Amino acid sequence: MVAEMTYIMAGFDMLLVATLLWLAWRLLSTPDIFKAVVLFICFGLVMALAWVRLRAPDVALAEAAIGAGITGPLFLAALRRMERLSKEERRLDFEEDRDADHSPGKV
Amino acid sequence: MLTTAPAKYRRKRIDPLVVLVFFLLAGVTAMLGRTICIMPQQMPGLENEVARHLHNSGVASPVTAVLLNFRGYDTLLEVMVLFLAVLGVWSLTRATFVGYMGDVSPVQLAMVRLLAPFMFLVAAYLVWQGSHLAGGAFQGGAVLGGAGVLMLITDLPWLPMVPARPLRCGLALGPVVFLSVALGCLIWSGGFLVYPLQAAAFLLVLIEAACALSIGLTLAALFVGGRPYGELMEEQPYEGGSGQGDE
Amino acid sequence: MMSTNLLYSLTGLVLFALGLYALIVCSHLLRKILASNIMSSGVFLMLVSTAYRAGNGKIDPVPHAMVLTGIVVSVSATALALVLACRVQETSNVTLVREEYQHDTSGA
Amino acid sequence: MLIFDADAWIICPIVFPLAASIFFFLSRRTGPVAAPVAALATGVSIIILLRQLLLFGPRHYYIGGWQAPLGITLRFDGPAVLMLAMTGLTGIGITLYARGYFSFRIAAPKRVGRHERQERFFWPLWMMLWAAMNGLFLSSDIFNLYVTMELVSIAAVALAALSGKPASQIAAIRYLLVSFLGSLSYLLGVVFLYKTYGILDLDMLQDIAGAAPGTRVALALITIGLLLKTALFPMHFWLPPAHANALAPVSAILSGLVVKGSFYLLFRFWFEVFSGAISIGALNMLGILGAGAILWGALQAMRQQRLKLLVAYSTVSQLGYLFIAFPLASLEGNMKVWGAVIFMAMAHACAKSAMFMAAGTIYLHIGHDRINELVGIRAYLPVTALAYAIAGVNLMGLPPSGGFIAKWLLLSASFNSMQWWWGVVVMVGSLLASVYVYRVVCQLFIIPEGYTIKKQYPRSHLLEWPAFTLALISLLLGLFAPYPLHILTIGSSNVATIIPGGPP
Repeated sequence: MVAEMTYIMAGFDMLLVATLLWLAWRLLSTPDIFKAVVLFICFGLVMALAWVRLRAPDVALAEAAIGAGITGPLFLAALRRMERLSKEERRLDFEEDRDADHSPGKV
Repeated sequence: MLTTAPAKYRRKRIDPLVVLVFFLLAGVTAMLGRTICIMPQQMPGLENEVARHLHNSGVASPVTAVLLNFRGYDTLLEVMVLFLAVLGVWSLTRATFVGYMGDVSPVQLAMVRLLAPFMFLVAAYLVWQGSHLAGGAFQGGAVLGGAGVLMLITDLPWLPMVPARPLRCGLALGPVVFLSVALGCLIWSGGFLVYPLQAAAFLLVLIEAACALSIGLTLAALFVGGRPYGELMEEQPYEGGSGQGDE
Repeated sequence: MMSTNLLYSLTGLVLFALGLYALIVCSHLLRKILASNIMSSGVFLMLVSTAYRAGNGKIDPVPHAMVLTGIVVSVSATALALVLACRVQETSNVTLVREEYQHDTSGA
Repeated sequence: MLIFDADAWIICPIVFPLAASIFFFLSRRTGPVAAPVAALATGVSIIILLRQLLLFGPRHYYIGGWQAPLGITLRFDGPAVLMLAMTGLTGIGITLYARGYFSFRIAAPKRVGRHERQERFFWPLWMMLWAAMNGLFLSSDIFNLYVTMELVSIAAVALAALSGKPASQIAAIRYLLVSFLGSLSYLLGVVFLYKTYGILDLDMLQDIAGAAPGTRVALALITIGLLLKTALFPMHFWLPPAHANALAPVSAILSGLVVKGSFYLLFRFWFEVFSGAISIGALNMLGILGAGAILWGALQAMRQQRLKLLVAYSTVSQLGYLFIAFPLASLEGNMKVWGAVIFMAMAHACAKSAMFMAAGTIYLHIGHDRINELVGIRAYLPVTALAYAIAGVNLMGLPPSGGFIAKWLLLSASFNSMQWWWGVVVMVGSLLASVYVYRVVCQLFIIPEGYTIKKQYPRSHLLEWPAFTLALISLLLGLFAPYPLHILTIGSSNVATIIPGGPP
């Protein structure tokens, strides 16, 4: 019985971890930002499951409330604002104020 | 055309630098992973310390005890971080979000009317529960913030009219109460954040309630993403968001 | 068999690395901010998995408190970054967009 | 029982600006009046701390009365108090300057609303930043340090973006992402440490940290995180645009103070906490990066066309000297190198703030900062031009400036330990510094034939004198060298411990 429980738990762990990694990979690689944000909210919820699994109910509550309730909407609102702004002008190349920065680098 | 152009663009972007970054990161990750594997697992942490002092903390939940009492200073600073985030966001821009969602169906409106009070209740329950079970100021505040976001996206007509001063006071309530209690402890029991034993439970609940309220407001304010209208009313006319600053 | 702590620690590490890779490689600002959030989730996962004890052992509450604090900090930083990103797009004619925006054309 | 413990002064440098920040947020109009008061109160509390240090030696303060493994400890010792004093001195100067700066800009008839808004948010942000810096220097808990660092960087980013210019906002978001990455790397290091030892207190870690595999990895991660925030040479790309495009008082804060915070932590981690786990190779690596920073930063500074960018690149260069100290410390004994580093940091904080303030004043008065068109500034901003020149003397490392003492200590350490090549780098760096300083000073002080002043703004004393005073302090620091060096020796060994209020 105990052994069976252990196997079930191990299987659950594997599933959870795989889901987490898959979601993270998808949300970072999908070309559509909106989809990425939605996946990010899902990621937060699965993360909350992981916190429950690791017996951290406080963190799980916070993650669920924050991930679904705050961070997700924050991203969606930002995306909406950006989309509205970028409708006017769409350029594909990244070009910035030359005299602001001479050194090469990433943003 | 629109569908193909970006894809082509993406394909072109696979350059040697990205490949280099990939392999470098993979190598470093493998090394770190190896280190984790050879490190002892389940090392004893501070759980015994916490358990030993829990009865002196004023709350029954170990996480809340750590958050508000043993490492209360961290939490004080954390509340300040949130406060700072609002400061930063407000300093950047004015609110553009409120009033832009539009198209609220009556169903949504009715649902928010039902849901928001319920969420307030849940938040209050979480704060109260924090002293002995999972929950606390932050979780309660997050639920409050969620309720705020819901109300914001349904465009309740009175929301943009929130006057500036009460809003600011609400945002600063948590930091002010926390800091005052910490300083009060300094006078009362001789040490910063040293809660007097008999009043610890009350003080912690007080701090939690104030912080939850502020955190909720803060998160909603962050969602608005700029100085709300009440703030703008107090300002000199604002000349456009764009344009070069003169320094 | 791999212990639970180890499994989740390694997952956290991989999440961190994934996020870091995306942070460096992706050019869209929102994606970068998403990536940094994934990174912090990875770190938090490692931290909480440190506190986990198999069976009915006593859970270490200190990492939990640390993670709660960390979540708040990362939400604050995210909020500021998002507003800043919108401002950047608004004020400088830089559309930091290399990926397409349309929701319906993502199949390519 | 009403006992106000004398040791409780240690929290005042944190609490005063914190309270001031909240207060300035709540009441919008009090900032310009009350900010100097808050700055002075913070300064006084730092002086009292200094006095306590001299009288009673270094102390620990257990917040909440909880002893080390459970609670958070604040610690003040020689280096920490010196850094506090550096921040305090520069901070008071910057506060006064900022007051003059904003009132000057609000008095100018255009874009009043924008300037008022900037001033309104400047005060709470700056006070919060100051509180966080003080907390950073005093804290002795690795996780608490993470939180204070985040406070510092979020406040710094908000300040950097305050000017509203597109370039400054691009720089600010880059800064935010980099410092977030740095914080996460640091936090990952903290996780490794907690996994290995199960404690967070620096002093306890110092006692037990060995060369366990987890320690090395943790130290590497923490170092990378802090290097990103300190902007050491290959990771400096975010610094010049962020510092150069901000408002002048903000540039002074960012360049003079903020980068010192993460550097201080780095030094503390390497030479106090994990001195057992570091290797010569790693030290030399940092030294090489420092040398690269000195040369690259100076070369870049030489070819800039804008004054503020030049000053920002000179920060990249000057930060390099701090890292030259790493390989020297391993052989020469820590105390001397600590002295060099602290001196360098203090002198650079004063001088660089003064330089940015002077650059800002010039910008305000003539409306640009193109170096080739700065001819004859001396004619109507004599104090500012002099301040810039004096600060330049400090960057070049001429006697009797604080920079001279620091470079002297570095040079003697490098020759004593038979690592003469670091000494050569220091000297070449100074030469290059004199080139880029001279290039500007030349312009400022030459008044060509038939030169007439085009615009005459009302002179503001608050704009000119704080910069001059700070520059003068950086110059005179060298004359009073023994005093800070003495304070520095009140080091971290044999720390007396006192528990306020006792554990409940």
